[in-house]
Amino acid sequence: MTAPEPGYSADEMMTVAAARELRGTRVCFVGIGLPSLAANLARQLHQPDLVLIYESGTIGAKPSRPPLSVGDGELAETADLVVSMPEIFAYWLQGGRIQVGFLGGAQIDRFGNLNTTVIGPYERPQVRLPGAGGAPEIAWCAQRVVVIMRHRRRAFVERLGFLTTPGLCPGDPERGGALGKGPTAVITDLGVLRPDPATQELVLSELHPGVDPDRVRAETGWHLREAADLGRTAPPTAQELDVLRRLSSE
Amino acid sequence: MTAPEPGYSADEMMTVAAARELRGTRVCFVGIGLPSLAANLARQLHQPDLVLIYESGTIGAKPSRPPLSVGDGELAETADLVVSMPEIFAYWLQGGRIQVGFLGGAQIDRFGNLNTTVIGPYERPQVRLPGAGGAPEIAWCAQRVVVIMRHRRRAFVERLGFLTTPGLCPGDPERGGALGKGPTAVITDLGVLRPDPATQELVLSELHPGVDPDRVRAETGWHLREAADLGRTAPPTAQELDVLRRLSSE
Amino acid sequence: MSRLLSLREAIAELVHDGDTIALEGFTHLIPFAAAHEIIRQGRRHLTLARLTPDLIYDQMIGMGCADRLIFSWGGNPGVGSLHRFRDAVENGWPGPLQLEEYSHGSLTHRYVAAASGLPLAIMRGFGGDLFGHTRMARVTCPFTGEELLAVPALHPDVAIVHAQQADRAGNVMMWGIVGVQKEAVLAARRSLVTVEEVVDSFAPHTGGVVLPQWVVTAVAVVPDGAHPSFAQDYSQRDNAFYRRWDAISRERDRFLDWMRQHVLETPDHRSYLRRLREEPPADQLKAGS
Amino acid sequence: MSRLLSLREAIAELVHDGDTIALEGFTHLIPFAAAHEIIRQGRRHLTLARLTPDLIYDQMIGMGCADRLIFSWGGNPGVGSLHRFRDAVENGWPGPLQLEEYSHGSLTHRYVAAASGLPLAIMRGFGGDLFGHTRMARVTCPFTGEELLAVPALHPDVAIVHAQQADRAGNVMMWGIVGVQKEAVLAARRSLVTVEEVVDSFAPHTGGVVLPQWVVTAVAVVPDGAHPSFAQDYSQRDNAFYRRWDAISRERDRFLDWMRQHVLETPDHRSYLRRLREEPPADQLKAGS
Repeated sequence: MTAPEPGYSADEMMTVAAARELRGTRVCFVGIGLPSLAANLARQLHQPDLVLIYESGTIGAKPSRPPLSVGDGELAETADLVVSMPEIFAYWLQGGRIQVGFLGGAQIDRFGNLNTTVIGPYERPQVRLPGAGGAPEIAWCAQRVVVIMRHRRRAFVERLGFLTTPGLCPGDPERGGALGKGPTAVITDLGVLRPDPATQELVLSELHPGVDPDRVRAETGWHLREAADLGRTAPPTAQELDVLRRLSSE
Repeated sequence: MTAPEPGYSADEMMTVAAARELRGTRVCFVGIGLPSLAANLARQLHQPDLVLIYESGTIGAKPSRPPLSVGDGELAETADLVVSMPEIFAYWLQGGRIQVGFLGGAQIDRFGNLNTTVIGPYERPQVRLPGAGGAPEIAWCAQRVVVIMRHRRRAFVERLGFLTTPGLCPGDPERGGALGKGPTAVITDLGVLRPDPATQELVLSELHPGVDPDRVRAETGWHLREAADLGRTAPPTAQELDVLRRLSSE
Repeated sequence: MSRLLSLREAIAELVHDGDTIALEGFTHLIPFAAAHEIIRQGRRHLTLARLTPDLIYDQMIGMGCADRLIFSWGGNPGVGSLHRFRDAVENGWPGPLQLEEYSHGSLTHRYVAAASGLPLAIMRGFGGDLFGHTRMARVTCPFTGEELLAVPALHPDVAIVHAQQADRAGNVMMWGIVGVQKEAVLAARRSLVTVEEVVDSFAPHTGGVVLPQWVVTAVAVVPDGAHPSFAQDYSQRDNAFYRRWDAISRERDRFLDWMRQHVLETPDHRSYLRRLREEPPADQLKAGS
Repeated sequence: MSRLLSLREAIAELVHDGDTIALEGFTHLIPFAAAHEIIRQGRRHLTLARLTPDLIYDQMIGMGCADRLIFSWGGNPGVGSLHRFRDAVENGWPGPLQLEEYSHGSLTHRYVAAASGLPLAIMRGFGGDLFGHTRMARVTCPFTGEELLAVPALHPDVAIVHAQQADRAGNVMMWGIVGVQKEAVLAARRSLVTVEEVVDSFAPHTGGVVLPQWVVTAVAVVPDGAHPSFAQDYSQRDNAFYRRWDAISRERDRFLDWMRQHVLETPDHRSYLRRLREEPPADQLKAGS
């Protein structure tokens, strides 16, 4: 882990930025791992009534620490209700009740499409990744998507090895029938990418403190453009770091 | 009410005959009214493990007396489980788990089709009946159907005023895609009709004690044929009557 | 975030002339108090959706609230006809009533489709002569070639249901026979839940349905708000009233008298219940025979 | 009518070489004991269906039970890769493994279709590149013209799930996160439920699932039968074991050694648990880092 500024890590900056991205969100469908940590941070920091929904069927879970898996006991025990998986996908996600779908991924392209399936040929892959999970439905049905991923050249690619989960749809205002807008932010450990309103291409919209834009471009496999109003992320506050560290200590 | 024999009524004979028809049945989807009374009689007489399912979502209800409505509290309180209506129709009925669908009706024709919708033109009916309820699905998805109806000429008709619920399908061994065989018995207060295996037409298969076949023909609006082996229903036993009367007293 | 309102405020705010409304509850938990308040507030030109019109829509139809009925079984369970429903269909009184008619399975699937964000639901089924009097279509399975029945999603403007409890955060819980109430609420643009009481926390109930506060528009506390239907663990079904209704509703004048005395001239559900209970048992007995 | 069998009898009777079997349980209530018994009994040429192969199918794949996998997410939750799954896909060890791959939503819908007696289910969704590697089709809504995704029903020969309790009549109850277990059991031709214990009657649990005895083929009592997964109110998820598995499963030899010592050389689940718990914590700590 690199420490772009004294006092916090790049991963901590990423998680704090992702938590901030959830400001104003009421209902968030949370993938496991980084999304879960950031969503729980948001709930504890500034969104006490943020409703967290996990694909295991727990609605309104209030875990004291981010779970290792989406099925950890504390999620069910602290939830407002627990429903079956058919119900979580049909009534809650497809029903259009989710404002933010919060995803990670192994590979992302300039339009926010994600690959979590394979690197290399499908039939004989170099790397077999876990697969889709609920991400295609989350990306399709949530009103918007926030992606959180570490910024590495092997992950931010010109061309995906496999199209698992849909991103933005340049040239198709209907987005092929999807319910929501697709990814509105990709939060990384270096900065934040957002779609250019005109082209739908992800552009560098914010740089985290101390990060050189050349470094971001070097870690991005496509020619990364910058937003006209490229900004700087505010560094984590003491309170943000304090809550995050309490959450992630185990 | 007529009393074809001393000691019991025609309605009692009908209900007892219907209860006997459930012998060997494990799972019965029960309509309200006469079917519910007969199914509960069967459960108390000879089928203690008969599973009664009502369209209100109660599975394995064990009411001490037949309910006035399919939603009476005792059904839910005595059931093995209570599920939503979407679930009862999708997983339990359409899922092919019901051996006998037990129905009543206002009008029936020679192929066991039922009308519970209107008498007269649909837009300006002489008599507006309640409508379909769950009968079309029950008839379509249960492995077989038993109908219980009082035998009256205005009910056993040459031509239905409205086709609400499907019966037998002469000439179509696939029954248009239905899961089950359709009505295998129509139990009345005069006798029992069953489909002729060759023509699928309902024929008089049993006469209740003391009933003249001419009377049955007179109360049937189509030319009612007789089965080659036309039989006589055994009169209700003392035990059958005793349990039935305890069930129907209120 | 659900808001706690009085029933009067909730109906005034949520239900508008011309709306499509679904008051659901299958025999159990029928939101009668809310229907009475809609009648009191004189709503007109409603489309009423409900599996079983039951006495609740018989009353609304007879009082002239409805232009249209979406339903699947219109009877007085275990008793007989709904006379006001029949009078509207057979004689156009108090006004014409358009029907859009389904089976329980197909109408249930319309709510499921809407709750699921789908434009349609598919099922095995038999259209029969209903097929021409309703919104049904056929869909062919791309895997097996089988023909299936399709029905379109039904999105009411407002869903109204009765439940046993709300908690202080505005979450709602119902148990016992829960019918299609969850689906109706999730299918609707707005929703009102009348409840028996507000509690600190919910006890566990197998088969119970929890509606989180963020899918409910308003909650109103209305004890015994389902009468003559019931709320399991709170009240019994008033079977005698269901039988009495046959006589009360058979003739237009007696029906109108009864509705005036019991609904229009009572300010709220508590007064309605008090008036009902003050009636001499003899009258009830006679009427209930 | 469900029958109470020993786990050994139940697997011997219900699971045959070449069957399509679904061992479901989403993180919670995963039927590990049943999987171990299938491995002990040396079943071959199975098609394994499950949303999340998890450690349970990693073990079965590594032990050569499976020809084919129907799944939607194959990882060690919160830890990383499933090494035996990857070795089979990437290197064909111990034999080739055919994949039929879905998303959670689409595979869930396959069970729902089967439980519902339908040949297909429809959903909103995105096929993406999966579309070519799975059984999906498109269906057009006859009401709106929208294109929707369709998946075919999945009817396993056998569904195996773990639950907290059976009662003496053979009814089964589970609660907490219940995933797609009910649908898997209702979709399957035969079913086995392993349970923590047999009780006189079930306590109420909101969101709990009851399977009546007449839809279950066999029940086997296997306390802690979900380990390293868990049964809410009976056990905790053994997160340390999930982490240890990464090291145990990374190399073929160590994996085979571990499986031989813990599964093949133990006669039953009780012995498996005893052997696991006899291991020095130091070893667990080292392996779990």
